[in-house]
Amino acid sequence: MSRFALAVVLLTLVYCFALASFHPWDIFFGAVISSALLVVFRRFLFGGEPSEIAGLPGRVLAFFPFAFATLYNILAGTLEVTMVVLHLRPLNKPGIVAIPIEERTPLGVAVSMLATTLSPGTFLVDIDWERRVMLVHCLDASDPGRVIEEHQEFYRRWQKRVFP
Amino acid sequence: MHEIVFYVAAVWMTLLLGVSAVLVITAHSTSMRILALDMLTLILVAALVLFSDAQVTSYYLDAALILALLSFAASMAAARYYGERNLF
Amino acid sequence: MRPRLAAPVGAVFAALAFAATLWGWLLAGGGTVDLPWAPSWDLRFTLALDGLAALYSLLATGIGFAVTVYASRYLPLHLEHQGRSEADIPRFHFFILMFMGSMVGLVMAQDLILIFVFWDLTAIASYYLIGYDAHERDSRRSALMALLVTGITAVCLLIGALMLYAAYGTFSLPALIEASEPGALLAAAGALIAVAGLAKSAQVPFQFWLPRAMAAPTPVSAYLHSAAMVAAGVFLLGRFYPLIQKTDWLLDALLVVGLGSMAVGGILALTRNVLKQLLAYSTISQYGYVVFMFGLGGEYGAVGASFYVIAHALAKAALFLTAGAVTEATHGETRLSHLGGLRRELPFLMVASGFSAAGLAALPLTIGFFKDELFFEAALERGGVFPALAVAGAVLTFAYTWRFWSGIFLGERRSEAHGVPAAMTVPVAALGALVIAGGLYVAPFARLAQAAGEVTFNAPTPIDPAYHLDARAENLMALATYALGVLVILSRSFWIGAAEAFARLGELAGPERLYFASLKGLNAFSDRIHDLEVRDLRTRVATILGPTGVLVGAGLLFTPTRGAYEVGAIGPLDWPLFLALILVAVAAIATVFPRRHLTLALVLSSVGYILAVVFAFFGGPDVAMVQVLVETIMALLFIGILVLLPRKVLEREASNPIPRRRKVRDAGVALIAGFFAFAVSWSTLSQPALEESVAQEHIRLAPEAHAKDVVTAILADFRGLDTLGEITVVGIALLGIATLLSRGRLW
Amino acid sequence: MIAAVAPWVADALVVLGVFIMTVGVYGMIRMPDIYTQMHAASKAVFLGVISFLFASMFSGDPAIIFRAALIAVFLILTTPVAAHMIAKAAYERGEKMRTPGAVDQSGRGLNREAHPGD
Amino acid sequence: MILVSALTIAVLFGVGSYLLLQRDLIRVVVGIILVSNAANLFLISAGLSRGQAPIYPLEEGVEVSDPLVQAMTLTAIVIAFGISALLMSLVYRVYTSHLSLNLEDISEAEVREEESIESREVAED
Amino acid sequence: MIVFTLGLTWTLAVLLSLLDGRKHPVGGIALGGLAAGFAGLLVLGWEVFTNGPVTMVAGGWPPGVGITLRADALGVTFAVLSVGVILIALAYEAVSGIESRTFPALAMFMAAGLTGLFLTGDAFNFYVFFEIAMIAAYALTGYGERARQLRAAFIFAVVNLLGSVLFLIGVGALYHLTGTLDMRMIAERVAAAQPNAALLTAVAIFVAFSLKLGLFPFHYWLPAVYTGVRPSVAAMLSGALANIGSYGLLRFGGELLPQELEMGATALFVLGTTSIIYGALQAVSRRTMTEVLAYSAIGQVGYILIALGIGGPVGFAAAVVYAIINSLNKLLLFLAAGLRGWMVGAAFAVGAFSVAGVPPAAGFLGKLVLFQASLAVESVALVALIFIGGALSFVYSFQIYQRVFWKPQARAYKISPSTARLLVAGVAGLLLFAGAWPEPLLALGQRAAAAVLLGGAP
Amino acid sequence: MKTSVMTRVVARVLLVPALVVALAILIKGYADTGDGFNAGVIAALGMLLQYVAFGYEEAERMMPVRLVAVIAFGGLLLSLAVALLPLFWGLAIFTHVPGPGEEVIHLGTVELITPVVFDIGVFMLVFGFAVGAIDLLARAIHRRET
Ligand code: NA
Ligand code: NA
Repeated sequence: MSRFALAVVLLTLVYCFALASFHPWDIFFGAVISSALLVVFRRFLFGGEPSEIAGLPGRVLAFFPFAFATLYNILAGTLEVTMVVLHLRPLNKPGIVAIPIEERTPLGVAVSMLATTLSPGTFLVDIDWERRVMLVHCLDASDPGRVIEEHQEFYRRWQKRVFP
Repeated sequence: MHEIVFYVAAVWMTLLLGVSAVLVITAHSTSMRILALDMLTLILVAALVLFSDAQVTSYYLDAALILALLSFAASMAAARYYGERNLF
Repeated sequence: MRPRLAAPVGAVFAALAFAATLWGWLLAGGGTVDLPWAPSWDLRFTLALDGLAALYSLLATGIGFAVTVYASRYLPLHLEHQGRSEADIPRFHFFILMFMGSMVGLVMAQDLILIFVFWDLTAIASYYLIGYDAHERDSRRSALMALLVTGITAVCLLIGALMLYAAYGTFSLPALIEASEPGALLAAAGALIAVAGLAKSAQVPFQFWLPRAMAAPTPVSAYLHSAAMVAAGVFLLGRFYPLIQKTDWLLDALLVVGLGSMAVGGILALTRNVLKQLLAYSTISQYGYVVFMFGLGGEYGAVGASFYVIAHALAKAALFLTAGAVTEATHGETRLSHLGGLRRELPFLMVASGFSAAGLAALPLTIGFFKDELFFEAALERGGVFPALAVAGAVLTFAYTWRFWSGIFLGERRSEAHGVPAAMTVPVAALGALVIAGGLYVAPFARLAQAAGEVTFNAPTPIDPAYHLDARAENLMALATYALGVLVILSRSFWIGAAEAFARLGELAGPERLYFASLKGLNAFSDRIHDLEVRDLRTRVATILGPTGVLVGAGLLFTPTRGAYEVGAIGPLDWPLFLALILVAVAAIATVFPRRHLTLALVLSSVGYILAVVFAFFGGPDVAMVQVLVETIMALLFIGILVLLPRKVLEREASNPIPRRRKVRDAGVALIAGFFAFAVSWSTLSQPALEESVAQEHIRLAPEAHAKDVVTAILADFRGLDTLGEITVVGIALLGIATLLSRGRLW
Repeated sequence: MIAAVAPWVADALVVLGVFIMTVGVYGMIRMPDIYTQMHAASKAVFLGVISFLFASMFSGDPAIIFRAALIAVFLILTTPVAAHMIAKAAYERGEKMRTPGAVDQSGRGLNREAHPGD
Repeated sequence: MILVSALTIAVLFGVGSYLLLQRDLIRVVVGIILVSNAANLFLISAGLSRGQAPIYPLEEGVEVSDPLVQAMTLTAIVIAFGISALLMSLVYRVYTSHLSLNLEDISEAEVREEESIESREVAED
Repeated sequence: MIVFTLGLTWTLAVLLSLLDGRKHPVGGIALGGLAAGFAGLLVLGWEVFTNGPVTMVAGGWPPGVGITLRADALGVTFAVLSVGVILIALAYEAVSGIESRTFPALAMFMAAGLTGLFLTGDAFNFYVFFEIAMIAAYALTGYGERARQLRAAFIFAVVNLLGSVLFLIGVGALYHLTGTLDMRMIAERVAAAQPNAALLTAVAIFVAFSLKLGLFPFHYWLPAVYTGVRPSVAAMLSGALANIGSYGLLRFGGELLPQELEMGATALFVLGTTSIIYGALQAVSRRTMTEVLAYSAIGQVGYILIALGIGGPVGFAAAVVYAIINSLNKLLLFLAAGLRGWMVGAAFAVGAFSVAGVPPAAGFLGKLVLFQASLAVESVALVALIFIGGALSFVYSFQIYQRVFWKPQARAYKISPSTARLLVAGVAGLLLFAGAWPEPLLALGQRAAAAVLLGGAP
Repeated sequence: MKTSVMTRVVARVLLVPALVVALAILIKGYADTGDGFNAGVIAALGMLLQYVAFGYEEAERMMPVRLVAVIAFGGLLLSLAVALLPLFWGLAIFTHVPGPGEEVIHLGTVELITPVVFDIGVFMLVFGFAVGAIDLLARAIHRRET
């Protein structure tokens, strides 16, 4: 239920943002449309997942630090990429690093990789479920061990509480 | 002053658009072309946002919105076709 | 319904029609039907039973009756010989009746277009009758020939009629006769009409179709030659004679044609071996007389021509029916050289056809005597060399008629023969009896001819053919004819070589040869130019773009261009648009180069996306958005199709090098196309924008439509019909895609 | 105060965005292989757009602000996916890394040194 | 500006025509799309005014872009879209029936078919 | 009444899209609906001919703002003609057994598109309806799914799309030159436009319609298409769809751009002449009936062009009359080409006589009006040319007629359904009737020509 | 199916937002940019995203694709009805309600006017077309593979 409610709220927000209007009627229609669509596609969207989100308030709270950490990564990455592109720093052994998935859920993998890919300097190439690793391309892979460690550190510290 | 900034930026964006279009055409590999087209759509979003800012209207943002939301479907399709010769 | 019933039905129709015509002319004094036909084009359905109409109607129905009776026995035998079913009988009688009906209509019609309609109806009927034995190649070729010669020349009649209408504003023949004045127009129209008439009456140089038409069953030939097809030709001359005679050179031309036909027909008739061929050339020659008489002009010419038609029709029909009966009696023998001595097997036929032959040869006590009398009188009236020419013609007639008749019945027997049914001889006898009756009491025929002649001459003609037992010129000419005729018959071995050489010359260089050569050449030429036809899409497209460019070029040449073109200022705020436009052009050019299809798709997408920017810069957010969306979904579709197509095939296309020469050619065509688009758009956009436009109204009225977005107001309200049509196109596209990809299943 | 500064901040953000995007496009030209280009092209340009979107936040027009926010959210979700898909395609087609000394832990030997003859 | 618009339209049209002349069916379809783009661009260029987007509230004294050409362009884009989609599936079906994407092979099939007709039906003289 | 047929066929077409057209009742619904639509058009025609043009502005807006639907003598004549042709072709297919799910729906869409196209008074709306009819035709051309049909569909689509684009450019240009899309207003205002721009616009529009007509040298697509498709589809394409070309030239050339038409008269004569001779020459030696018909079609439209070039009440009337007759000829001949039997032979003969201009088949009226029009401009050359073209049409019509219906056939044809044969005979009867009582046709031509000329008047 | 979990998660997450945005664009169409056509394509692209990310079979399972044709032609019918129904009141086609000068009921951005209904028809048709066409294509690809 809370999963559904959260979805309705977010979708209603999308609707109102798209209309750029928070008129009560618009909120109402947004909620109606969102609920209706969620009902129509419930099997596709929620099939197999519990309807309740465990520890919702805590996860919402933990989301913000996670977001800021990601933003920091993005800015730092941007700087790095800029330096490399503008010949201010040499292109030092880029390459593909295999980062173990460890205890991440599929959603966790997705979010982890989204955050990784968003920040310049790293992006997801492929996921190898047999080896249970995520292949990530790094602009600076001169020390793969350090890269892996940084990633796992980021996951444990910021992401795990929101998207395990 | 602000107009000039926006105006120069708009011209500049159009030029960037041109560069990415040239990249679509001249890139060495297909993956680069797809990447260049993806970049082109992003620059397009930027150009539309800028144009909206310059005109102080939201009208062009709708096009930018749907580009942001959905144009990656085309990139994905192209990439899938390139990578595995399949789609759907 | 039994097929054989068709003959009695046809005969009854013919008899009734004959009776009705006779009654209408003799007792009711002619009469006119005048109905509006196509008032908006001044066409009237006008029929009048005047003397000329009466003459030809009586011939068409009377001889039609005889032919139908004859065919009632002939046709079943004919079909039996060919192994065909009797189901084909009604078709024959249908077309004979149609022929008869259209002849009657033709001769009575007073409206030029109506005349043309009936004229062509006779051509259709004759086409089907000549092609009655359609399984035989000869029959098909002959039918086609007859149709082409008579049908195409018929168009001359139409043109002539329309010229007269253009000049005098009426299609009514009597009115035209009143109104028309000599001049170039009248001469041209008259000449065109005369061409139609001459072609149909098988006059030189159109004579060749008639002997070919002998491929038809005998009753058809009999009818065609005596009362219908060929007669229609001279009828037309007679009908339009009041117009034709206003032009002197036309009459002279008729003289020449008539003389030529007389000579050609007569000489060839002397050389033919096949019975019907002989008769066919005789017909050409005989109608040559008629045309000759028209050419001679004067009242004798007019009346003589009419009288000649009657006399000839009676005699010739009988002779054709004789030929058919003889062939039937001898199990299909058609050659004179294999016939002879049938006086014992077919005595009745011999006598009956003897009367007709005598009539054709213009012996006294037959109606034929008077035809030649009038003929000679007309020639004498004109004077000069013409009496001599007339005698020469008559001599030929005398000679070939004798050859025909004597060749069948006299001499020694050369083939097996048996009797023929009475239905095949009685019509011959009846016609023969009429030939003799006319010789004994000429008045009714003379009256008919005179009535017709008056119509033709467009003035009273007090002409009264009769026997005059004195040494007047006509009688002397007749005697000379008989004497010379006998001489010609006796001296056959002297001139036959020359005559046959003449015939062979005609075969080698005559109009028939020309006809076949042109038809063959036409087909060959058609085949040749068909090789020039384009069979690939590329050239098909090029042949559109090239001429379009040429037309635009011509358009530029013919209109003033000075001051019509503007470069247009680039305002300070226009630079982004300017750049974007250039980008579109660059990206568009880039679509030429990629080999791989995926690259092509990507480049195409970039063109589309940049175009969206252009639309945005033009102040059209809605358009920009649609362009973006369409481009995205098109990319999906494009790639989907690429997935569907096997990789190897795509790679083959990708690696297929384009020859340099073709590249140059394609680029040339593309340049022309670009030039077209450039010229049209530049010239249009150079026109200063109008202050007032309906778009201003749309902007003004959008609030009335409760809309803020004027474009959407236009799409959903002002011009909703366009949008409805547009989505219908999309819906049909879905239907079409379903048809192509899943046999029309939509789910 | 804020109203006076806002346009200048917006201008600055625009200039920043243009700069980042230019870097991205230039990186696309400069980088030797698809993997390294990806960092510049997809991501740098994305950040430039975000910068523009922040700039439009200062317009004060809610119609612009809300949509800009929405665009940003959607871009955050979609650009990584597009980049990843393209990289994955290149990876599956076995496109090589062209930088000397490239690291490859994928096990497919995409670095030049690993299998020179491949 | 007029000249530039005209030139761009001409390039789009010319390049589209060039592709229409190619042997590859897919290029032909691309040609059609480009030629349609030329028409769309011409339509919007043919507007009688250019300025702000024609959406109320309109700023006073500023020229408004011609909404009618925009509506026409929109309609034309959509129509071209539907037709191009149909044309693409037609390309696929032409491929499956001729096993080639090459117009040369396809016109050869046309010629072959015609020749077989010519030889079967001998003309009557 | 003006939207009855349009609305009915349109709605039905949408409903039919969801049904399986191979089922008998579906074909029946389609036929019944189209027949009702046809009847509606007849009623509308009656209204137009007794009370003058019927007009409706969509949305109740002022003319020009909303789209004007206008039924005048010209439009309603062509609408009746085209819908009638589709009706008969659909009936033909229905009695022979429809093989495609989508055939009835597509035929209905084509009818709706053509109805709208002939009854609209708006240039851009014309384009939209034009595309509806065309896209339905593209889909229909592939009907039968054989290789040559698909090939034909592709060629047809590509070439005609090019034509559509040219036309669209023309419409855009007209808007820029006049500031309106309403045909009446365009006609009033276009004289004030720069002659150069107007003429070039006219060229674009002219080429677009010439393409549709299959006029030399824009005809190269036509033989492959007409011979490739099924008889009923060929009948629809040549009997109904090609009318767009004649109508378009009359409406846009005669009414909207009369000065440009006059300027281009020489070009019209040259192209028309070449078409007549070229098409006829090609047709002469063609071996199959459909091939002959295809090339004949190219030749026949040349006459229409010449009539247009002559212009004025006489020329336009001739063009209309000729277009009507040509349309019926092609309907008859293409349908007959798919059948055998004596009745079909007779019907084909009527068609052949009509093509050759032999009365009483209505074709002679066409020749009549053309000669009349040529004489009106006192052009001996034109008269001679029409004469030669007519002579050639005699040759090819009857060569092929004899070859197919007279020559003993080596191959046995399966006997055709009697209803289909009756249908063909019915069309032949119509042609004969029209020839025997030409007044309606000739009056129609004059009224339609008057509508064209009136439209151009200020 | 070879897309990674990230792709699939994002595609799935974007489905309903795309549809919501589409409806928003449809609803505001009369007052702002966008219209039925735009909305239809957006919604369709949202669906087609799932085709690309999950493959044809999976995507078909999530929604009643059978209905696509009905949606498409139902939409066309709806638009036709809006266009033609005024005839029954003796009005010109496309006469919209409320007419010029009459009061319009606004429910937030939603306007209760018949052009919106017309646009909904357009939306349905375009949505049905885009999804239907790609679905047909996907099926054809699938058929070819098996
Ligand atoms: Na809108
Ligand atoms: Na639309």
